[in-house]
Amino acid sequence: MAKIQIFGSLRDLFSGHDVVELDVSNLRQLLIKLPQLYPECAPEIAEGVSVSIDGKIINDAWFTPIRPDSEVVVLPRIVGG
Amino acid sequence: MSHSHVSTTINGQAVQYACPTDASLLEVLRDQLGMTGTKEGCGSGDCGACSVSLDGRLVCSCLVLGVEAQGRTVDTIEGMADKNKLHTLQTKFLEHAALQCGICTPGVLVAARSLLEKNPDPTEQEVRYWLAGNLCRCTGYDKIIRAVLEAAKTMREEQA
Amino acid sequence: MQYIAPTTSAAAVAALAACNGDARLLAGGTDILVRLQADLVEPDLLVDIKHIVACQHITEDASGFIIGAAVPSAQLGEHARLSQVWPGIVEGMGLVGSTQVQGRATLTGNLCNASPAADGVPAMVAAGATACVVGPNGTRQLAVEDIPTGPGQISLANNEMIESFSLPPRPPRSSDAYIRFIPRTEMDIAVVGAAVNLTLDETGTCTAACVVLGAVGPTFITVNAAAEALIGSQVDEAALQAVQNACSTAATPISDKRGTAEFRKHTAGVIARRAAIVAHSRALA
Amino acid sequence: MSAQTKQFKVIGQRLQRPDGIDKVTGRARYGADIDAAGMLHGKILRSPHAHARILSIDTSAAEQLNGVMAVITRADFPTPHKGFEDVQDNCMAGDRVLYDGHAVAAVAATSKHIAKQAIKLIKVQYQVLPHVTDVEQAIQPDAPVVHSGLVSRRVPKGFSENVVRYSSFGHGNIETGFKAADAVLERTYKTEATHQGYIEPHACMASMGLDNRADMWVCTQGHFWIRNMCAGVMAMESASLRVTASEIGGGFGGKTTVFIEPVVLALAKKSGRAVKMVMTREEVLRATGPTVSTMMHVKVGMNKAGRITAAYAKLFYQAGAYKQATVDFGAMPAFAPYALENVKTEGLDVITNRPRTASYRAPGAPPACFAAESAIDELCQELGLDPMEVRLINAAKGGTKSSYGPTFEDHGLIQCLEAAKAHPHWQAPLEINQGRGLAAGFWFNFGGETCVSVFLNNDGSVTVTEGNPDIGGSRASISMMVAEELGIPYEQVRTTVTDTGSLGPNEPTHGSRVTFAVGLAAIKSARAIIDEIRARLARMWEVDVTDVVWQDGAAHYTGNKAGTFEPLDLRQVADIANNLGGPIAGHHEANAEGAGVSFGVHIADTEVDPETGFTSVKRYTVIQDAGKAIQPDYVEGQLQGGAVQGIGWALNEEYVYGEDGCLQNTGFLDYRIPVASDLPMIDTVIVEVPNPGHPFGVRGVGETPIVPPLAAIANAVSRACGKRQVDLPMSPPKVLASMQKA
Repeated sequence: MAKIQIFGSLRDLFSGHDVVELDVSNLRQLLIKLPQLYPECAPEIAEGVSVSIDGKIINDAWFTPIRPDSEVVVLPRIVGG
Repeated sequence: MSHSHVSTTINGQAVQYACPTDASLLEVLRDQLGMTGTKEGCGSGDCGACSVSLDGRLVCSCLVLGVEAQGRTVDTIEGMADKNKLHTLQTKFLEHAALQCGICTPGVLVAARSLLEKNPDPTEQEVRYWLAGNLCRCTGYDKIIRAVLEAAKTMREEQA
Repeated sequence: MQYIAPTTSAAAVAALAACNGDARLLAGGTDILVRLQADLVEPDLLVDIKHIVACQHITEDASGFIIGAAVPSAQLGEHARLSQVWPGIVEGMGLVGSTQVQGRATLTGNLCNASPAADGVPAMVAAGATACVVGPNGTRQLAVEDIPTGPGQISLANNEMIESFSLPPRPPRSSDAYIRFIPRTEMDIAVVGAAVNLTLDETGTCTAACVVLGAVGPTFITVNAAAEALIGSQVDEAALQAVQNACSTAATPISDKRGTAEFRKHTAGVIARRAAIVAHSRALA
Repeated sequence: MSAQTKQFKVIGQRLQRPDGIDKVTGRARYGADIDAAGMLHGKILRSPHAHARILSIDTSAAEQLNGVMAVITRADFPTPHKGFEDVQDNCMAGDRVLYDGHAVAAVAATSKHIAKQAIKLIKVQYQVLPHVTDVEQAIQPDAPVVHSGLVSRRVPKGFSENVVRYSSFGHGNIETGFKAADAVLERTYKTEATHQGYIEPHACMASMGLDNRADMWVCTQGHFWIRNMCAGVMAMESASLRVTASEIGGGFGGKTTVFIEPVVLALAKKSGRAVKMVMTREEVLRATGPTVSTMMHVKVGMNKAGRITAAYAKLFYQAGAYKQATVDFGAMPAFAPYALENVKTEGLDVITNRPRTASYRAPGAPPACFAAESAIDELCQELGLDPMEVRLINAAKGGTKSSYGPTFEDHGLIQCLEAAKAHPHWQAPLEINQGRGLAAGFWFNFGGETCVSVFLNNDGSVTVTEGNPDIGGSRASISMMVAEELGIPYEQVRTTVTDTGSLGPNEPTHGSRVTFAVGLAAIKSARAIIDEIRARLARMWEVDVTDVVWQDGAAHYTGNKAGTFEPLDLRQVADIANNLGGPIAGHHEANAEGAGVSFGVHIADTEVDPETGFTSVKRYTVIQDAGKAIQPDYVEGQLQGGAVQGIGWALNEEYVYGEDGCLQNTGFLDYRIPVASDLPMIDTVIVEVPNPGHPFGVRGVGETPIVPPLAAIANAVSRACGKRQVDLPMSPPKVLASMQKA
């Protein structure tokens, strides 16, 4: 089970949890399961998020692997100038 | 809008054009003569991108009327290299990476040439103040100043 | 718009008089071209004075300097004698815009544009400069200080032009200075400007002085109290402090995007004091 | 071979850029430098009001003017594709104008002069509405509301409807942390909006056939995005639009979106002619995308040993007339340089009657970093601690859980701080009225969608085709990486930025991504060529492909028949390529993940005139981790340019709005970017801690340099004048007033 860290203001979209455990092995599975289990986060996920997996910020790559011991943090979508 | 017929010399060549009397020299160069090396950044004399020499004096071509060029000589960036040989300033700008986006570069080069014609051995402060009217947003000016000082040195050595 | 470039002042003035619409003079063009581009003015006639011989040169004789109305700032700075005798006038005009603008901008334009912040004007007023004004009825001499009447307003008629300026002869141990305050080192409009023109006697006592502020009122402000503090003094600390106080008191600035009224009032004194120090050291040199 | 130990032949050299000669001779063609036969000139009518309802627009007189070929208003635009509603509204106002300068109508005419006259003939009736432009006023419950109904659920109560988004980040318990502190500092900081200030105004030319297929020439950081946005706004298929990027005269984030481009396209469509439009400088300042203005509450606790025990920031970012997310990119980086047990940052997005903000180099980070680094500096003063040591004590490392969540991989912050400490600048004596400021800063960096093709030409020279407009020398860097990988001289490679019809999609030149992501794709394309050559030669030599290796620019056979086959270099391979099956090319299309974070440390010396509050910058040093500097000149250029933009932000640049909500400083005369005489030389130190996500270790370097300067200068000015500066820009009137306060 991967531990997904939920930050600050996103917590109330996840019933107040700061960590949720999910049986997922890549980013795509994560992005599908999160809104299924926590429907309140669906609009945020649909709007676009970045997910940090083991310190690397991933914007889109669905097949980025998530291992059981991976650090996963859901973040607002990163942009740049 | 009335037009005026103008005979002038641009980069050593006799040129004739008819321009609206309210057209700036910059507009004439760019829109009528296709000399787009001279750039427009503000249209109000605040950025120096349109710098040219008029009878040997550095001016903003956006603040000169096209009709005012009658009987005078205009020198632009297009005339800076001697056919296929770059001017020392141009060479030094490339060697010192004194340009990033390059939009200010023609104006800076024309202004720097004008400085070195008057003062072949300027101090860093003199270069900075002379070029204060040439805005550059990319470089922070550091490499531009170094390139001008280097070019001045090389040109002095070539003269000696 | 029609453009003409007459070779005499008489022809220029005649053209102004003959025009039914909006006729304007073109000297350096650094103000009017900006306004043309921004559609703030749409003149019917533009009269270029740069081909008028009387407008083109700087001359010096026993009665002082004559500066042609079309002489650009850069030419003032290149004139060694003028720079030596009237450094304040040269440096005032030398602060207008960039090197590029210096190649075009004239004292005449700076004066007649009548910006409260004109850098060329305070030192001209402090010098007691006069303008040779040509009109349909001939020529008259007008003190520079009588020309600006308000922001954008001047006392010349629409059919008159300035042909040249005269600077009076200079007693020994005289000099002037102009300093302005801007937020950068270049390329700004003055937030405060101050010109000081003074003469010392052999003992170093100030015998004549004029202190003029710019950008702190609708037009330049001549601060007589500051001049009085200098005259009779050795331009010592007490006199300088009095100049500073008098100038801060005399300034009547507004708050705008370039500075607050409080800041300008305070800085007017600081800058005037610094100008007095520079003028004094030049007069001693 | 790891990036640290690899010996490079091309990379790291100070080679000249391929576009250099064109740029020093005036030959390079920028946005405004192109014409087409029969071309018309476009011009936009803009709102003179900060907020007003448009009651009517009468274009009849303009349409009747001889030479006017098209007049358009919002009515001429289709319903946009989903997601492009705000973009369309920002390009051309609907029933309301939302800021001074908002586009209301546009014309295309046979000359610029006629276009200008036509604009004056358009009559618009406005009903002026109450407006708000200041962030502090905009959040008050009784403030005029810019848009109703945009407030997301998580926004705390007590604000006006202009506060539309809320986010927060952090970990630990800040209250516990503040209790453990020996000193706690609480301050409110403000910054004003700034503009990217690129010298080239936006310019665009478009033509469209009767089949609704169009070609555009645009100065932009990303022509693929311009295509996508224009297609979205004009409800077209992307494939029907071919966009070519001109040389670009600066962007810094401001040219990653559209302003005039869809308008020009709509004019081209209506007139049936090519239309060119070039913005004036006034339009650029009034109606493109400046930065946020901010109000920031910060609270930091520190113990006597210099440990930060807790850090908190609440950021209000005014982001213009539409919902934006910039505040998140202030809240996340604010305390990122530090390893903190207790940290919390909150961001609130505020809309006002100002132009829609656009990106500007590390968008959102510089104000937050100014606030955070100022507070830390002031605590150092209060506790009598050395600001360098305090930063070293608290510095985040590889393995540190960052203030925004992820655990950092290896990065170079500690090395930057050590280099700063060892730099002669840090120990140099100061004179009277001078102060030294130190600040660290962080930016994420970014990769993203990237396509590159590399072609082996018949003569063995190599063409690299990429889709990212080159602002700071990236064509050189990409050629260098390809030359390095192929083992050939730099001069044998030419990199070209191609149009949207010739390559798959690319994110713009933003997020410090080009050298990293395009470089990565170019290297992989080169590797694909190598693999193709190896396979073909193995077939020719009738050997196992694993025995054919590419080394020093040639294919070598390394199997047991060694000595049988002469090595073949790239030119020799090119010569027989057609015999071996045809042209050889490599390409790589990927979503480049793995960008490495970037830290920088800046040292600034300033002198403050005690009588006028005037600040001069006496000395400035930038130290930054570049991972690996491909072309050091261009890395230094980014460091220097970014620092100077930050210096401008700190000292004199600001948007000045009048009581009427209109922008008062619409030119370079009063929007005061630094000029050459304002500055000293900008010293640079490039630290190289390789990014494991790139074959050569590259980290993006473009954005981080603008993050620390606001704080570095503020800390220097505060120490020089003895009064803590909390309000940017530190214009002389403000600094003097602070000094005169008891």
